Order: sequence, then structure tokens, then C-alpha cells
Amino acid sequence: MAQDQANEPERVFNMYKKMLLIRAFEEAAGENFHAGNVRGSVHQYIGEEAIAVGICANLRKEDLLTSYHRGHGHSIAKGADPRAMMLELFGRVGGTSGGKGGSMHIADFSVGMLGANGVIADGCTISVGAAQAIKLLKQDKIVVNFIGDGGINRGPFMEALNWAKIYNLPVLFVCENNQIAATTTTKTVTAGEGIAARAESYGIPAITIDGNDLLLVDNTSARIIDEIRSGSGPQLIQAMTYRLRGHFAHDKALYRIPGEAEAALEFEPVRRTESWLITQGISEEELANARDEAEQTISQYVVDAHAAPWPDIADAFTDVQDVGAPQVGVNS
Amino acid sequence: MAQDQANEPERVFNMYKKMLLIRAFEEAAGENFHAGNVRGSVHQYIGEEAIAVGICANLRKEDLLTSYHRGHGHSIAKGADPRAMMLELFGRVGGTSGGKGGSMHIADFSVGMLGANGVIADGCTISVGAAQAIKLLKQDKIVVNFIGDGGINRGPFMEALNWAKIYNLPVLFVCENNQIAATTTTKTVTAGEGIAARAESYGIPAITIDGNDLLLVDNTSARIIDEIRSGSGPQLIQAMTYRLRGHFAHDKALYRIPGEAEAALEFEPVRRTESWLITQGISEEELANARDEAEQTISQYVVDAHAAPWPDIADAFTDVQDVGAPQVGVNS
Amino acid sequence: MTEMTYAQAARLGLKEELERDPTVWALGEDLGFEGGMAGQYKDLQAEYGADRIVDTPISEATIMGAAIGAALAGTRPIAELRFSDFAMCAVDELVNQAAKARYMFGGQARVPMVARMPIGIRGGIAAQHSQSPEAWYAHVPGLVVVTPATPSDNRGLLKAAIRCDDPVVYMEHKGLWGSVGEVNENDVEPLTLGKARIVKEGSDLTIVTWAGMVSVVEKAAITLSEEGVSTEVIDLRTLWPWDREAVFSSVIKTGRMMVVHEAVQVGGFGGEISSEVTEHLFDNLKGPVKRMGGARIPIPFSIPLEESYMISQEQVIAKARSFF
Amino acid sequence: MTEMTYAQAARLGLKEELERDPTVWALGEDLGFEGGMAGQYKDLQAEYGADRIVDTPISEATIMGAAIGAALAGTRPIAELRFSDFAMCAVDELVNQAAKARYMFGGQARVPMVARMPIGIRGGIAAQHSQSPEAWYAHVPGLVVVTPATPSDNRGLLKAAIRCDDPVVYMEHKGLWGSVGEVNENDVEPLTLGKARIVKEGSDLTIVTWAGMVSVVEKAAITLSEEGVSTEVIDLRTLWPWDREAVFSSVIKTGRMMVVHEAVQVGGFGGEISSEVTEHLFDNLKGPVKRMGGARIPIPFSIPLEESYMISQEQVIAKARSFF
Ligand SMILES: Cc1ncc(C[n+]2csc(CCOP(=O)(O)OP(=O)(O)O)c2C)c(N)n1
Ligand SMILES: Cc1ncc(C[n+]2csc(CCOP(=O)(O)OP(=O)(O)O)c2C)c(N)n1
Ligand SMILES: [Mg+2]
Ligand SMILES: [Mg+2]
Repeated sequence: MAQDQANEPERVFNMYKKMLLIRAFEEAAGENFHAGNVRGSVHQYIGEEAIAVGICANLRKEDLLTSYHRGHGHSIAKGADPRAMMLELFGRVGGTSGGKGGSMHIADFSVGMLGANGVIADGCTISVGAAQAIKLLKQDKIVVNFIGDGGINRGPFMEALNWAKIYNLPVLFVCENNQIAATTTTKTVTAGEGIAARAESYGIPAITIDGNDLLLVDNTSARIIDEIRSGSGPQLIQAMTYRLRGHFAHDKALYRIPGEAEAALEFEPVRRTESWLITQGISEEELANARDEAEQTISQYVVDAHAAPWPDIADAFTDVQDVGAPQVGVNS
Repeated sequence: MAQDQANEPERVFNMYKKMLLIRAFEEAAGENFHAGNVRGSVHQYIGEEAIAVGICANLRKEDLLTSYHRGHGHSIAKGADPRAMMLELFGRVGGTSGGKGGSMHIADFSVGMLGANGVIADGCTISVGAAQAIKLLKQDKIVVNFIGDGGINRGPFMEALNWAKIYNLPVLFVCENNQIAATTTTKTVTAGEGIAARAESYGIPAITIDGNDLLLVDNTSARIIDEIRSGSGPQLIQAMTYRLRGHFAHDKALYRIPGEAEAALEFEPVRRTESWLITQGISEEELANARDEAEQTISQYVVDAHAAPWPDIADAFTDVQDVGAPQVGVNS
Repeated sequence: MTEMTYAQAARLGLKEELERDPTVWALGEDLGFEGGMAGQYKDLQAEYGADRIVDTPISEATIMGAAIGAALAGTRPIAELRFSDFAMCAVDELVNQAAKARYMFGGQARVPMVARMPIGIRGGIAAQHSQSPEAWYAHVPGLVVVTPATPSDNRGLLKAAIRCDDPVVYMEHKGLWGSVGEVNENDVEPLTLGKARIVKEGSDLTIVTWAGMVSVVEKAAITLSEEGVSTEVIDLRTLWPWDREAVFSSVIKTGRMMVVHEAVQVGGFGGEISSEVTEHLFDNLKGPVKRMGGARIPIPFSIPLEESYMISQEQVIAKARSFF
Repeated sequence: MTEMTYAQAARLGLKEELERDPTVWALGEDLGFEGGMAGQYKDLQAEYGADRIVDTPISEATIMGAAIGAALAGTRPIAELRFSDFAMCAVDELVNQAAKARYMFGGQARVPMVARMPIGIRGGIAAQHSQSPEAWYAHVPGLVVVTPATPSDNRGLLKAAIRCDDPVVYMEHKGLWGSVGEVNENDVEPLTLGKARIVKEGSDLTIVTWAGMVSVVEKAAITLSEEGVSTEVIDLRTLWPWDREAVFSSVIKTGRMMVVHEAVQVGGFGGEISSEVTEHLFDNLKGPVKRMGGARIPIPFSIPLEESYMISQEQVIAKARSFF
């Protein structure tokens, strides 16, 4: 693992706990999807936790973040309440969106998390606009946009890169390259050297790092985020990683080369962070306790979610719009 | 001017005549726009003729071409009938589209000219699909897509670059960089080094040349088109040029730096080609005759266009669709 | 007759066309291994090659645009957009190019392509994966709009769409993928676009519907008929062209009409049918044409809210009773 | 009262809002030097700076997407798309993001933006520059749709749109840019979205219309009234919400209604109004509600063909007479 003066064991241990919380959240989300408690679509972030956690550790509450369909990890890392998120996945009152959004639309504006997104790459253009607002309002904030390696081939992302650079906007693009898009190996549909080269062709500094190396993500993004805050303009981090599970919870990922996922376990970020923590004198017991705590915390949220009330039918008609808002029952 | 074994004076003189025909066509289009004979929008290609002519001189009739809003030159260069084009601009029977398309929708499928386009960069995605069809049908053809320097910032163009490369399609992208998009200097809204660097980031070979140098365009595209025919996959030529007139015929281009357009006259392709032809022993008189001929040809087409009949109202209802075609008068 | 699902029947129809015509091909995300969202392309890549069942990058604008170019250049592509919601990333290509090319070019070009974009609600996939925008495309000159409701129709209409020389917006309903029905494998002819299906005959009330609502309305009609309101159900099958003759003759017979669709009622295509019937058959009407469509709200995620959006058999029955 | 054009009045309204609220800004192509297609942004960049009147690259998806992000982040952007035809390059952003963000996020977010996209025919700009897709957006939950018809309204409605906390699709008619009317510069209040304007009172027939057709219908109504058919003309001003009360009270009075719009009739928003009036006021109707809209054809270039697409005063009069 990369090492640096910033790698305080306590800081890393805290990040580790965030990773555990995400992992436990995702395991529970998957289980409850299979049990039929969570409906729709659930894209788990298992195996990619170091990216969200390492980057968000360098963000302030008021910084903004946009995500994509695999957005639970980013939300928790940015400080969203995982209990409200679990309630949202269950479609209950008390959920982040009161049950109206679900997994693909997790958002917590109170911590600057402007939303997961069901449409690939749409977060990119939203991000550059948010950054433009920040400039106009003369605020001291930045925007981080997460995107997958499949998403980089949508035009709006490329437009957003150009846009961010010409207006010199405070945006960090983070491409989470797990090397796959649903069932498609992205190398087969991505021309050239990939996103870092593309970003550089727009004059946007880009760096490719091992996204499963928590300390490296933390240190790299600390430096880059600092530069962006100081007015460097947009930058891009390509974080290499591996999706340990299927594309969504009901995907068995049979298209994988046999053994690939098992082999990848060796490089997955939770274990790697544990190994590092042990070299820093953290005991196996402390790690086990942390894992238990995360699991228990999330288990409790699942219990809470089961217990939480369903929304009222009338809630379906609120939050649509002020002008011309629909009326309950008018169409039925 | 660049020189090369391919630069046969006769070949160049023929290309020169095509350029004159385009120039005369565009002058007439502008005049008739101002006179109210041509309606809608007219984007003149004056000053950029060497690109279309130099490239199309290396195409075969069956090769395909897509263009954008400034498409008269590409059409004439590809072999469309300028008389039918003039009739189209006048909205008359006998026009390339029977008067239903007008300047922005000039097309001549009989010579592989798949259309000008009113929506920027839409020709790019159409081109890669046409190239895919060529591959599927195992035809020996290529596709050329022309696009402006403003158009390169639309996402679909970037998607098309990626697409052309991953399927190794026989497409030549030609970015006609006249340094301006309507009233906007494109440098101010284009991040990085521009389109050549972007294309290269997709693994697409790209070259930037003086697009007002007819011989250079001819020689460069001869080589590149040959490579594409031999299976090189997509390539890109950025041809630097200058738009001698306003964005469209009713634009006085007051946003230009004073003197800029006048200075540019020195580098415009018709005069430069004339100078070269003179070094090859072509006389001033021969050049003057060629100019007269082009102008007279086009004048006659204007006369023809004035004389041509207007379409029948019933024609508005044809060519819509086979299934569910509209009926005349059904809605009025 | 063979029992098969709506998805299997679509696959069969596609396979038959791939077999029949070497210029037919499909492009979209994850068509190869995944075989499409519901297996409607399953194993076809293995059989017809990666050049005819093409896995694409996530580039909807180019999936659509490339299909247009390929259609102009002599092939019959099927652009698979997965969800009509994602097809919104390619509205420009579909509406400004595919729909208009033939006209703008004065008949020089045809655009024989299928833009395949499933619609509708299916179990909590929420606001960005559940829309039914068929009314938009029926409003666009140059486009044909098809909304199959049964396995058999999903084979026969898909074949017709592929053979059509116009661009066809082909909207399967996601909720129907697993529904089962009889398909006559021996009858390999495509259906005729623009011909409705009389699902059930009746003499007191006509209900016009399509896509996911057909089975709901059919069940409601059975109950209604048992209870004395003889209800005729028409599955439009194609929204453009819609089968004026079938609808008009039914209304002339019954004197009462209702249109039911899952799409948002405001601005939905029910308004078109209602208005045409009213304007042309006013004297035949024993009461106003009525409409039932979705509330003007984004589709909510939470299951009870989502369910409340959907029109139920009971609601159809209640509204039908209000005629009498 | 000051005489000014529709474009000048829009500029005035925008300038007043830029002055009043520092979070208001606009983004689009060629807003600076060109000042917008009709001068509706003229000199505003010089006055308010390139950060508030932003010249953008040709990137419609990002013009719209950035406006959404900027709205979510506390400003009030006006996304200028130049033509509603080009706005089709950004339908996904508008429909999947702007319209739904507030709902999907359970009310955490608002998207106070204006998506400005002129509609309509203007002298031979043909199929890709002449469309009127207002019905699409009225069909989309979450959106407000505004179609100003006069200079005064184009100031007052634009101001209302800018101040609205919902995303507003603002559709000026290109044919009206140069039309002249009185504007009361002292009355700086915005209009109320959702309130129609009674253009002319009458008692025999109601004609509902909007945008470019208002003046045509008004002239037809004057002739009709002179000839004994007292015709009421309602300019809806906003299609969503549309002013049910104004329309319903008028129809209750006249018993006859016609809807006239330039957009394609099939699937046009006239069907919505016709259907609602029919369903709810059937017993008040002395005859069927009638519609007049464009033929279902792309807009042709050639002037006589283009003119034949447009609805004339004479055609309105003839159709109105068919009621009697
Ligand atoms: C515009 C759009 N096209 C297609 C989809 C369907 N889709 C959802 S996730 C996905 C794959 C995304 O891959 P990637 O960007 O690499 O993210 P990952 O799932 O690997 O995290 C696809 C194709 C979508 N949601 N939006
Ligand atoms: C999608 C789209 N956006 C905007 C326009 C309006 N428009 C027409 S031409 C033009 C400038 C194009 O510049 P460029 O691509 O450099 O071509 P040039 O006119 O210089 O030849 C613009 C913005 C359009 N036609 N289509
Ligand atoms: Mg991926
Ligand atoms: Mg240019």
C-alpha cells in the first residue's frame, strides 16, 4: 500500500469503518433484495469501497457530489444516513426520498449528495452546472462526479469534460474503472487508451491509480482536491477496481472468466486495509469488533426498515411541482 | 503549395473548375437569398472550397458522404447536380428534394451524398452506421463525414469517434476548422489542443493540414483514403480554413476583428490554386474562361430555377411514410 | 400452437427475420451474453455472429444514429434501447433524422429501421425506468408506433416492423416479458401494421386500450359482461396508424367509449382517440367518451405508491359503470 | 405603455429579473455578440458579464444538464436552446432529470430553471427548425409549459417562469419575434402561470388556442362575430397547467368549442382539451368539440408547401361555420 505522512492510523481506521459500513449495507441490500423486501434494482458497491471512502475523506460537508446507479457507497461516504437509506430501499416513510426514489435515486442534499442516477452519465453534466453555480455564488466548494468505466462512452460525459475545462470549474471527475459494464468487458467497447487519455486531450490532468488501495486513494485525492480548491480547474482520477458481485443483485455474473472473482478477493480493499492496519499495531480483535459493529448497525437498520410505515397513497402526489401540481384521485 | 507526383496540372485544373462552380453557386445562392428568391437559411462555403474538392477528388461515386449545415460545396464536389441543387434552394419541382428540403437538407443519394444536416453533428453518428452497413454488406466503399470546428463539442461526435474505432470502420472524419461557429470563436469554447488530439485519444490517427491548400488536401486525402480502403480503420483530417463570409447569408459578421477577412483573402484557395496553375503554364486567359464558364453555368441554373414550377400542394403529403401516410386535407 | 412467453415470441420473430433476410441486424448494449433484458436476443449472437447481433458501448445517441445511417445504406437495423427512458438520450436522432430523412430528401431515402424501446412499469424500477412515452412518437410525422400486448402479437408485429420501410418505434411492455400465450409457429407471416385486434366482442360499451392494459381491461370486461354490461375490448396494437375503422365501427355499435392506457393521462394518446371519435361520431354517442390514464406524477418507487399509479380492474369496472 | 416587439419585451423581462436577482443567469450558444436569435439577449452580456450571460459550446445536452445542476445548487438558470428542435438533443436531461429530481429525491431538491426553446414555423427553415413539440412536455409530470403569444405576455410570463420553483419549458414562437404590441413598463409584476387570457369575448362559440395561432384566430373571430357568430377566443398562455376554469366557463356559456394549434394535430395538446371538455361538459355541448392542427407531415421547405401547412384565417372561419 502507498504510504505518506497523511496516513495516520486513526484516520485510516475511521475510513476502514466507513468501508465496513458500506460493505455491510450492501450485503444487507442484496439479501433483502433476494428476500423480496427491496424491490426494483440494487447495484452493490462491494469491492469498490476504497474509492468512495478515500475520496470523500477529503471532502467537506458543503462540497457536492453526484453519483450514478451504483451510488450507495458514495452516499454513505459523503455522510448520508445509512438508516434513512435502508428505509428508502424498503420504500418506507423515513427513507431519504420518503420511499419515492429507491436505490437508484438515493440522495441526501443535507450533506451535498445530489443524487445517484438511473441514467448513465447524466450526473456529469449536472456536476459541471453545479460547479458553475458555485462560481457564480462565489462559494468555496468543489463538486465530485463519480462515473463508471462503461459510462465514459456516453457523449454528455465528453461534453462535460470540455465544459468543465473551458470555464475552469472546480470539479473532480472520478472514473471507477471496474473493467465491466453490466455484462460487457469495457475494453472491447472503449477505443484508445481510455478515459485518462481522453481527459488529457481536453487539457484535464488525469491520473490512474489502484482504487483498491485506500491510502493511495486518500493521498492522491487529498492532493488533487487541494489543487482544485486552489483553482486548478477540473481534474480526473481513474481508480482501477473490481466489481466483486454481479451487475445488480439478481445477476450471477456467469460471464466472468472462472476463478476471476475469487482471485480478485486478494486485492479487495477491506482485507488490504486490514493488513495495513495490522502493521500499524491495530489488533485482530479491534478489526473484528469493527466488523461486528458495522454489521449490527446495519442489521438494526434493516429491522427499523421492516418496522417503518409505508407511505400514504397521498404521498405519491406531493413533491411533483408547485405550479400545476396533480390532485389525488383526479385521474382515476 | 505542397507538391507531389500526383499533382498533374490537368487534375488540378479540373479540381479548380469544381471549386469555381462551388464559388459561383454560393455567390448566386447568397444573392438570391438577399433578393428573397431563396428562403430559409443559406450557409455559404466561400473560402473553404479546397477541402471538399480535394477530398472528393479521391472518392468514388459509390463512396458515401455526410455533411452538415454548410453542405453545398460537399454536394457539388461529390457529384450532385448543381442545377437540381439550385432548384432546391428555390423550392421548386426538379430540386434535389423536390423543394421539400431546401439548403440545409441538400442530398443526392445517386452519388452517395447522404445529406446536409440542420442538426450539428448528427451526420457523425449516421456515418458510422452507414460504414457498419458497408461492412455487413461486404461492400468496397468508405464513408466521409464532414463536420465544423464548432460541431466537435457535441457529444454524439465523440461517441461516433469511439464507435468508428472499436468496430474498425471505414470512415474518414473531416473537421473543417474555420475557427468560428456562428459568432463564437471556437478556441474560446474548445478545451485542450482541439480535435486532432481528441481523435488520437481514441486511437484514431489524425492530421492537421492547411485546408486552403488544394494540392495538400488532395495528396493527404489520397493517401489516407487509400489506407482506409485497405482497412486502416477510421482516420481524421483537420483542415484549417477561413469562412470568408458571414455565418449565413444574412450575417454581416460584424464580430470579426477589422481587417481579418480582408487579410484572409490572400490565403483563400481559389487564388492560391490559380497561382499554382500559372506556374504550371496555364494562362490567365484559360483561368478567366474557366471562371466565366462557372458563372454562366450557375447563372443559367438560376434562370432555370426561376422558371421551374412550384410543387403542388399535394406534394406536401407524399414521401412521409408508407404505413399511416397522411391524406391531403384530412386535418384542415 | 406452442405456448411461449412474450419475450420468447419476440425472439422467435427476430430469429425468423434474421434467417430470412441477411440485411437484418441488431445493435445495443449487452445483446450478446445477456441476450437482452428479458432474453429476447438470447443466443442469437452465437448463431448469427457479433456483426449481426452487435454489442455496443453505452452510447444511445449513436445506437440510434448508427441505425439510421445503416438503414440509409441498405440494411434493416434494429436499434435496441433497453428502456424507452434511455431512448430519450436519442430523441434527436429518432425525431430529427429517422422520422424526417425520407421527406427532407424528397423521397430519395428510406429509413427501414426499428427503434425498440420497452415501456411501462415493472416492480419498483421507479421514475427513470418506467415511463410510457408512446404519445410523443405518435405525434411525430414519419414514425410508426407499435405496442404489442400478447406473445403472438409480439412475434407478428416485430416481423412486420422489421419489414416495414418506415422507421418503427417498437414498444414492448416490460411487465409483459414473462406473460405466456399461444403462438402458431407455422404461421410465419407478419401481421399488418395498423390493424387492431378485437379482444372481446360486446354491444354496450367499447373500451380501447393497448400494451400492458389489455389484459387488465379484458378481465374487467369479462366481469362487466357477466354483470350485464356487454363490453367490447379493442387492443389497438399500433398507435400510428391506429385502426380508425375498427374503433369507429365498434362505437357506432355501442354508442359508448372509454380509452384506457398506462401512460400519463394528460397529453396521452387517449386524447387523440377520444377527440376523433367525438368529432366524427358525436351523434352516435350516448354519453361522453371517457379516459383513464396515469396521474401526472413521476412513477414512484415504493410498491404501494407504484401500485396506486396503476389502473386496476376495479377502477376500470367502476368507470365503465359510470356510463349507465 | 410602450410599443415594443415580442423579442424586445422578452429582453426587458429578462433584464428586470437579472437586475432583481443575482442568482438569475442564462447559458446558451451565441448569447453574447449575437444577443440571441432575435436579439432577446442583446447587450446583456456586456451589462451583466460573461458569467451571467454565458456563451457555451455547441453542447445541448450539457446546456440543459448544467442548468439542472446549477438549479440544484442554488441558482436560477435559463437554458437557451435556440430552437425546440435542438432541444431534442437534451430531452433526456429535461425529462429524466429536471422534471423528476424533486420527486425522486422526495422533495429535497427543487429545479428552478427555464428551458427556453422557441417553436414554430418561420419562413422556410424546414423540417428540423420548425417543430412545435409543446404537447410532449405537457405530458411530462414535473414540467410547466408556457407559450406566450404577445409582447406583453412574453415579458410577464418569462418573469413568472424565472421566478417559478419548477422547471419551466418556455416556448416562444419564432414567427412572433418581430410582432409589436403595447407593454406597460411600470407594471413590473410577473403574470400568474396557469391563467388564460380572454382575447375576445363571445357567446356562440369558444375557440381555444395559443402561441402563433392566437392572432390568426383573433382575426377570424372578428370576422365571424361581424357575420353573426359571436366568437370567444381564449389564449391559454400556459399548457400546463392549462386554465380549466376559463375554458370550462366559456364552454358552459357558448356550448361550442374548437381548439386550434400549429402543432401536428395527431397527438397534439388540442386532444387533451377536447377530451376534458367532452368528458366533463358533455351535456353543455351543442355539438362535438372540433380540432384544427397541422397535418401529420414534416414541415416542408418550399414556401407554398409551408404555407399550405399553416392554418389560415379562412380555414378557421370555415371550420367555425360548420358548427351552425
Ligand atoms: C443511458 C443509459 N444507458 C443504459 C443504461 C443501462 N445500464 C445500467 S448500468 C449499465 C452498465 C454501467 O457500467 P459502468 O458505467 O461501468 O458502471 P458499473 O455498473 O460497472 O459500476 C448499463 C448499461 C442506463 N442506466 N442508462
Ligand atoms: C444541435 C445544434 N445546435 C445548434 C445549432 C445552430 N447552429 C447552426 S450552425 C452553428 C455553428 C456551427 O459552427 P461549425 O460547426 O464550426 O460550422 P461552420 O458554421 O463554421 O461551418 C450553430 C451553433 C444547430 N444547427 N444544431
Ligand atoms: Mg464498470
Ligand atoms: Mg466553424
